[in-house]
Amino acid sequence: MLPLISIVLATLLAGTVATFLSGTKARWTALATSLAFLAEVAVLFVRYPGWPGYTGAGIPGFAEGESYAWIHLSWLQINYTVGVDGISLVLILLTAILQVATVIYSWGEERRPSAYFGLVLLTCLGCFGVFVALDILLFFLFWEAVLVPMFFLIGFWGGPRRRYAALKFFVYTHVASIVMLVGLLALVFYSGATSFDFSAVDAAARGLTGVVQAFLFLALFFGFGVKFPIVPFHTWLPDAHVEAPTGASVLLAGLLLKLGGYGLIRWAVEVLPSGLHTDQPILFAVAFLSIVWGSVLSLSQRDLKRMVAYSSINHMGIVLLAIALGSSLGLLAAVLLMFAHGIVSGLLFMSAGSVHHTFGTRDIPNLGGITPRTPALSTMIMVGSLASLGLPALISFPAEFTALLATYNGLGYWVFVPLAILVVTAAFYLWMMQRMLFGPEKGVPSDARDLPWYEGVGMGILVAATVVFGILPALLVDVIVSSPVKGFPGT
Amino acid sequence: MDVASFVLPFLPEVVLLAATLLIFLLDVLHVRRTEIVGALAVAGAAVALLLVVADLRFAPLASLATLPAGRIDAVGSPTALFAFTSLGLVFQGVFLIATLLVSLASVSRPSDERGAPIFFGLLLLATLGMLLVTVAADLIFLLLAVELTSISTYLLVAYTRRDPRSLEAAMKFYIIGALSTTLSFFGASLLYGAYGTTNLYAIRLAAGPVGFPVLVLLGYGFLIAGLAFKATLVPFHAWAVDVYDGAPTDVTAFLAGGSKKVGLFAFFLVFLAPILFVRTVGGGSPFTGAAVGLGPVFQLTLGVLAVLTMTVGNVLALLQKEMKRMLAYSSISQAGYMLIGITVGTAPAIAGATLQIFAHVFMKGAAFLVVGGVAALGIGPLVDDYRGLGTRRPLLSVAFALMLLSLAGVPLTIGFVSKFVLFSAAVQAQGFFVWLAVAGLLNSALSVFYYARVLKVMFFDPAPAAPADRGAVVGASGPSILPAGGLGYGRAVAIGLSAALIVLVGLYPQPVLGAIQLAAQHFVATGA
Amino acid sequence: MVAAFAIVGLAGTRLKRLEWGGWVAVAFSGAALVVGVLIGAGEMLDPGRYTVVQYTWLHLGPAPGVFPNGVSLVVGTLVDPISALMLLVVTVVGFLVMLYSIGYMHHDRGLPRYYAELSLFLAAMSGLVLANNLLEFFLFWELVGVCSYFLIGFYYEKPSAASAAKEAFLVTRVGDVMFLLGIFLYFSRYALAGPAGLGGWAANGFVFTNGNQPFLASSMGGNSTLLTVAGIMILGGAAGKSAQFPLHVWLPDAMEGPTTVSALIHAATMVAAGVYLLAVTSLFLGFTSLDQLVIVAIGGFTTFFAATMAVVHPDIKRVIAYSTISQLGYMVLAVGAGFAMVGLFHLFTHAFFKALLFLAAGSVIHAVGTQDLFKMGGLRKPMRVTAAAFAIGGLALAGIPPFAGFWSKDDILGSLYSELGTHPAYWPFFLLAFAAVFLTAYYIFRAWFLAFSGDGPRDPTLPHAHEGPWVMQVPLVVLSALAVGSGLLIFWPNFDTLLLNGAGAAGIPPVFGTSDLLLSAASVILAAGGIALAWRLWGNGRVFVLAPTSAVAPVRTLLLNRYYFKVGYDWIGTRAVYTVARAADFVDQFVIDGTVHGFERMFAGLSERLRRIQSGLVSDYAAYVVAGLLAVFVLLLLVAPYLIATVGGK
Amino acid sequence: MILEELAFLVLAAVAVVTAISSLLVRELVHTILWIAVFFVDLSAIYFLLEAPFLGVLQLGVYAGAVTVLLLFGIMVTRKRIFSREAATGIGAVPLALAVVTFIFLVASVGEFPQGPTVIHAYDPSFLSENLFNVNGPWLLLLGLIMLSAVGGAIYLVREGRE
Amino acid sequence: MTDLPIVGFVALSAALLAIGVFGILTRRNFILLLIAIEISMNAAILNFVYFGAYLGGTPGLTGQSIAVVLVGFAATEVAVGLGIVLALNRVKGTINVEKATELRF
Repeated sequence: MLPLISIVLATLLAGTVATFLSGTKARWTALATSLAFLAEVAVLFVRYPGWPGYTGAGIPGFAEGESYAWIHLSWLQINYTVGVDGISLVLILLTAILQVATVIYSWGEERRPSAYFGLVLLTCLGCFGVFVALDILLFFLFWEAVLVPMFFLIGFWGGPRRRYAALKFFVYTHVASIVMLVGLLALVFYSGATSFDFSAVDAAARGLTGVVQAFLFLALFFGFGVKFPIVPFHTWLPDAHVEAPTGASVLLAGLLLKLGGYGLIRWAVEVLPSGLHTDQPILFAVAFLSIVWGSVLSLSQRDLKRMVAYSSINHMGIVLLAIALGSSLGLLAAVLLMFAHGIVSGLLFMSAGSVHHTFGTRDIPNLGGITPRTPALSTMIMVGSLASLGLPALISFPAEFTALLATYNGLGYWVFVPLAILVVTAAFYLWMMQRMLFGPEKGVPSDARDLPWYEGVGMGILVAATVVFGILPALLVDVIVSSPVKGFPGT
Repeated sequence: MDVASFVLPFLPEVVLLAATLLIFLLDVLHVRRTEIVGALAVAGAAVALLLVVADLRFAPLASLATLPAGRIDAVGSPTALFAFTSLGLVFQGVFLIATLLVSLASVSRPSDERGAPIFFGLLLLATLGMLLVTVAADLIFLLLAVELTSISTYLLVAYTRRDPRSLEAAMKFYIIGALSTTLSFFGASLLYGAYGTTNLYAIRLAAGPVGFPVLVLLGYGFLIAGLAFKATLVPFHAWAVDVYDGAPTDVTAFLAGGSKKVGLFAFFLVFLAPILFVRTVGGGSPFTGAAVGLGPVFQLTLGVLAVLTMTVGNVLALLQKEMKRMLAYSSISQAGYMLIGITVGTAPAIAGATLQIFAHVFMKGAAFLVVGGVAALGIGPLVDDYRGLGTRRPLLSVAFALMLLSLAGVPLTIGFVSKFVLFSAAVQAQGFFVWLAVAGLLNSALSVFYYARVLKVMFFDPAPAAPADRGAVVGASGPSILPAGGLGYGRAVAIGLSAALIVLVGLYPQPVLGAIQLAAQHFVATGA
Repeated sequence: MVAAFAIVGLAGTRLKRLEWGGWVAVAFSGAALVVGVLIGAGEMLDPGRYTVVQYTWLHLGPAPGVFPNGVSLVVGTLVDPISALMLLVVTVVGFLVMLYSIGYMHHDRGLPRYYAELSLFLAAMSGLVLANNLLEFFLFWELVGVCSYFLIGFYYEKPSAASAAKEAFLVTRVGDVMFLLGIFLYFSRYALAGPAGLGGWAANGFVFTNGNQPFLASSMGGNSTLLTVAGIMILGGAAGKSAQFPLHVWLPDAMEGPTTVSALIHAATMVAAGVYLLAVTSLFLGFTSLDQLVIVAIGGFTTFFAATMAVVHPDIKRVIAYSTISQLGYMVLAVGAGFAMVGLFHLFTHAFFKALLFLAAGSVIHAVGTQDLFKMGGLRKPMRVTAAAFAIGGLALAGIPPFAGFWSKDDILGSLYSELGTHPAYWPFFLLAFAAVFLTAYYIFRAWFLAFSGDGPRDPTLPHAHEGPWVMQVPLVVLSALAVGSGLLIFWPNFDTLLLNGAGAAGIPPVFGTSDLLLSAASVILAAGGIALAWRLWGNGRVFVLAPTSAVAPVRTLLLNRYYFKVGYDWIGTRAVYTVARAADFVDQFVIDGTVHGFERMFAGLSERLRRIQSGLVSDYAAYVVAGLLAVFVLLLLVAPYLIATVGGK
Repeated sequence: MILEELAFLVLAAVAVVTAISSLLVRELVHTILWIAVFFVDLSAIYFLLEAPFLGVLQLGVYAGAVTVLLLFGIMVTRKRIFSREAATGIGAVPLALAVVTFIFLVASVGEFPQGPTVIHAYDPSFLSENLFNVNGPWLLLLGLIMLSAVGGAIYLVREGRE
Repeated sequence: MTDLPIVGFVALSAALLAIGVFGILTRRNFILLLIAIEISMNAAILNFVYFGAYLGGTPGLTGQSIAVVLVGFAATEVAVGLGIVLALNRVKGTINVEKATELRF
């Protein structure tokens, strides 16, 4: 059998190295790599045999499984084990789309393009790895591998407070990773799993008592949660976003936050269902807090990027809520939401970046009526905002609808909290559009030009994805539901 | 006694001794050029290393369980002064690698330095002491071997004899070292009084209630203090920072990469038996009246020391402005991690600690070599002096960054693997030890602060206006041989080799880890 | 069918870059008109046909809990009497407005955007009408909302327009949220009650059945808390869209958009969607009696409440806007009382005469360039067609027979009256609605007299008025005809059957054209009285000035300030919410981040203090060693044995 | 035997007093005198413990070589031999640390037989067999240490010409 | 054959160690520090000697052997210390450890 995932990893690795080495031609190398990656992901999709209800041979429940011995000690059985299921496949698609869009969007990067594009590719490589890894160490390795390039991207190409932001980002997520690692290790050793493989851990974890599961789940939840980010461990996010270069912001919001969600699903929810059940109240509380907090804080932001960043907290709060429900409907919603948020927030961050270098500021009250001068940019902002506030026919709608439906299914009238927050979400996007896009022209430099072609194309890709998957969400949903999550009643 | 059968097992040691004597002979003959003497030292260390590796290689590790007679894993005897363990062999390898790297880098020292033979001779003698520690089965033999290392390193620190900083460092090193030696021997004397022997194996055999619980505990307490000096555990660490700072940087590399590990291995040897063969202190402690096992008492005490060490080391490193002192504090905190291995006392933990020690040679030892090289480029000792190094010296900076990332435990580096194995072993042991792992992990998170700061300074901050590159080599007049961008080839090779190993072992640790694991298993199974 | 139409509409949006783009849009809307008329006529000629086409959009799998049978979301179309009726309204008014726009908008910038958005709106509105399930309904519902948002903000350079657009979106959003919750509630009830034998959701999805009885109301025994809440939630959605009290504030402000948009979206179609939603819900799902009372209350109150505000307003468009709210109140009232088809009939007629009024007003605005009634005057002579059209529209609105409004409004009042016996609680709202008849007649003719009667404009700076081009006049004429004739359709048996079929068997059979004669007479007299009062006060160019000391002056101020609702909402929307947001921001920056930085400082301080122990004096170091030694002794001899003895083992 | 016990007590007292005096006197040369007495006193204790070989060694190495070495050190580092050391306080903390150390150590006395016990004398030939054969490696190590010390110390002390 | 109470020796060696430790902590002259170290070293040697004397047999012999080795070691250590003292004196002109605090913090 063709080791497709390894081939993809190799492609990305080779592409990354080549990009680092190719100097000023780096953008071409990066683009070629990204397109190859996209094509390979397409092949992954085509070959994915589980439409729906996949139960494959090899690694149960996963397609394209590969497993080679890596570190075999008497008490540690660590393998290079990879594979995909519906959940990871959708997020891999997100990775590929965002990578292509980011590379194209950043076409005009002049400062050390080889390093910049190399780091971008490295980030995506790490994310891809996280999504395919089915071994705890491998997973953790990729998980951490994402941090380093992102640290450099923020710290070198970022805004004025980039050093502070980079450090904050690194330290926050690193601490979380550590707690997560302890949780994962404890998971292996307390369950007595025979190896670090997902399937082994999953099987062994069934034997854990409820209390142990609950504690392990909490540790894992904290570890993954900071990446989400959950309130009150979220303050790294706005700073990181505001200071990060646009490309990094896109990857940060689009992919890095999803790592938290994916990790929580794969390594906590699936493995420790009764832990989830016990800790559900905590998760709900945190989720509601994040939803309300992120949204209310978005209202008070003047900086466009900061506003979008806080709205990410809000959206990821809904993801957490959906995951916490512990139903397969909720998980479907969570994955769908992550995909949607990845695309849409990418679009919004790109818009914010373009606003910044077109007008020299992202301060919303200092801008006004930019539409006549920069119609394309304004359109992108509008599409992004509308998608973000859940307009039907755009990708967020089916996702949010499913999430709310799942919330209602699990929590009944509590669904009114996220529902009501939808109004607040609408409020800040509308306020932003009113101030920035409409009204009399203000703060527009005389030499302001509309989007350069590459930024337009980069955003265009995301707009296309927003619309296509918004109208045909079944493309994603059918894949996701093909991976029934073990451990839930009724599935 | 059959001379051959006595000497053959000590072939690496003999080779080192021969090289040392040859170097001193050359000194007497006024052949003192650094490259000649250095090459000799490198050759000696390399041959010894090859012999050790060959020993490891040819003794089929997989079949170690069957206890082959000969060099490896002879069960200790109540009378023998030394016993060869495969873990000791692994440590010999580690020590020789450290020596090899340092001597390789030191070949790039000024070629007409008068003391070159002394430098390399002392280096090899110190190494010899370290090698002998690994085979010790007797407390006095062990302590004397440690002293051989200590005395040699006191003098190595004072090696730049015109430098007041160097001498001040040597003075402090000496006084604290001598005090610790006294404490160690005093502890040994108490144990001798309690057990009637100083043989570690014999002490282990004296399982069961002991007649002198307080004496035993006091004896071990003195030993903890004495050995903790060598291993730089808090609060016995204070000398280390000043000494690492004041010593010639290459010597610092040796101290951090090599000689402090002696203390840790001594901990392994001395404390494994009491920890593993949990012994009831007869009649109970006179202070509490409760009969308790010796093992848990030691584990708790060492655990506290481990946590204290890593925390204090890291906290103090946070605000440190000088590169060497920062690395010194970091080195102290790393000792805390390593101590977890013996505290937990299981084979996985010992293996993890051993790997951590192995890794530390490449991370910290090589990092000091980089600092030495950077100083030779005329760049100042402060962290802030490294501004813009990333653009001016990309390769060197990347290598340094790799070492720092590895120290921070970032994945894909050897430092990650070692911490991973170590902490997973602690988690595996469950109970109290999980908290050790948590403390260790939180500490490594804390450590990220200052490592990241260096990275930030190197890569993000702009270079100072007038780059002082290719400045005069500090503290020496002559040109260095084989300049590799001002570093010297020897140093460049040592740094490059370390960086490469950091990544390679980080990616695929199985060969190294497999060997260490078997050795650790065996070590734990057969005891000291 | 609707899919094809939507695609055509969307494709149209991309073609509008050229000068003749408007005509392309007209052509497409013409095509839509043909389709709409065909469907409508087909339904009328053969009343009672139900055509369902549906596809599964999303299969979400089963969810233990509320949805054990699985969740399957479908898209599809349902052509039945009411959707046919509604589609007819949408396409007819849509086409006419599109045509009118050619003239009305020709001097505006950004026309491609205008036509694109308008086309998109038409497509979405048709989709909404034809949707065969609540989810799809909601999908298009949101889409029309967005189109409305963009069209209100068409003159986005004007801050007031941008603000109005935002306000409209936000207020309807509040309704949407309730609507969504209502959907969930119905979904869950359906899913639980849905007989597994029918395949439940997995097989059918949640669709409007074509059966003759509201499924839920019957299966739930017509009453349950959940159903009540669901009904209220649906009402909330409808109130948002149809600008019912208390979510009415956005509609008058929405007049910032072009008048054509006001005519199409904010009079004839989109705002009526709320009523349509209520009707559909009452027909297919059913309301509980408590729901009905609430709906009646909201509708009845809004009817009167909005009319009072229309009485004093100087802006011609806003007067009509308040009138729209008021008329929508009638429809809600009817639907709430159980006469869904009566409400829809009023919707049908209202769409035409209200569009007519708006287009006529637009014609006036186009001619004089202002919306202030007190600046106009004497426009009767230069603008005969417009004046006549406005008058016809006004008469229809006032409910003077035989104009369309009479028949439908009379039906509403009559039906409600017939219910009073069984539901005495409806009395106050009936009276309010009845009183509103008088107000309606008064304010619309006040507007007419102010604009058209007299000798000339009160503001001499106004440009010389003239009729618009033919493209503007044709729609006026056509709509005038419809304003007269659409009410008379009630006497066509087929149409009557269509309405009856739409109502199904569950509701009380509506009493089309058979209301109490006495009641009809009373309402006509009331309306006539209103007109008379208007003539008395404003006729022939008179201007009635209310003395500031008059007892009703405060009332007038209250009305002009729209009962201070807007002020209050603005306060909540900006002051209160933003204060909370700022406070939260403060907490975020200084409490949460402050804690983090506090830790940082703590470690830094610790580091700084601990650093001091590294004194450089070797004796101190020796002291540390000895102290450490003693500490080890303490640990070994005292602490560890104690701990191990008490805590036990590890 | 009461005489030996008395002798021990006297010798022990002398040891303690000389040790303290050697550290506390301010005249460095007097320190050397006191420490010499201390070494001789310890040698006497070794004789009392019937370890004459050690006693002689103590006399030779400590009372002889080490004392001379220390005196040499003082002479080289002092311009005038009879210079006085600046007064240094006793210090509460060091005193406390020392006393606590003492207390901890004395705490173990309860584990020993309280009365007089037999003292074993050893034949020096057995001692040499034990020292040079069985435990020969110790001496080997000592030799290596001396090699290192000599090589390094000479390098340090030698006037450098660099 | 003589009999002596062992506790006296225990106390003596403890006292000597304490005195040595006290000296190390309080003295500032390097040579005095060396002396203090030697005093405590002698305490350790004394331990080996009297434990050996009480143990008897081969174990006892071992103790005395250790004492012999330690005496030699202590002398070597003093030599090394003196080497450092002299070098320090040459460079700094003082052997007061209080004057050698350049490396700190």
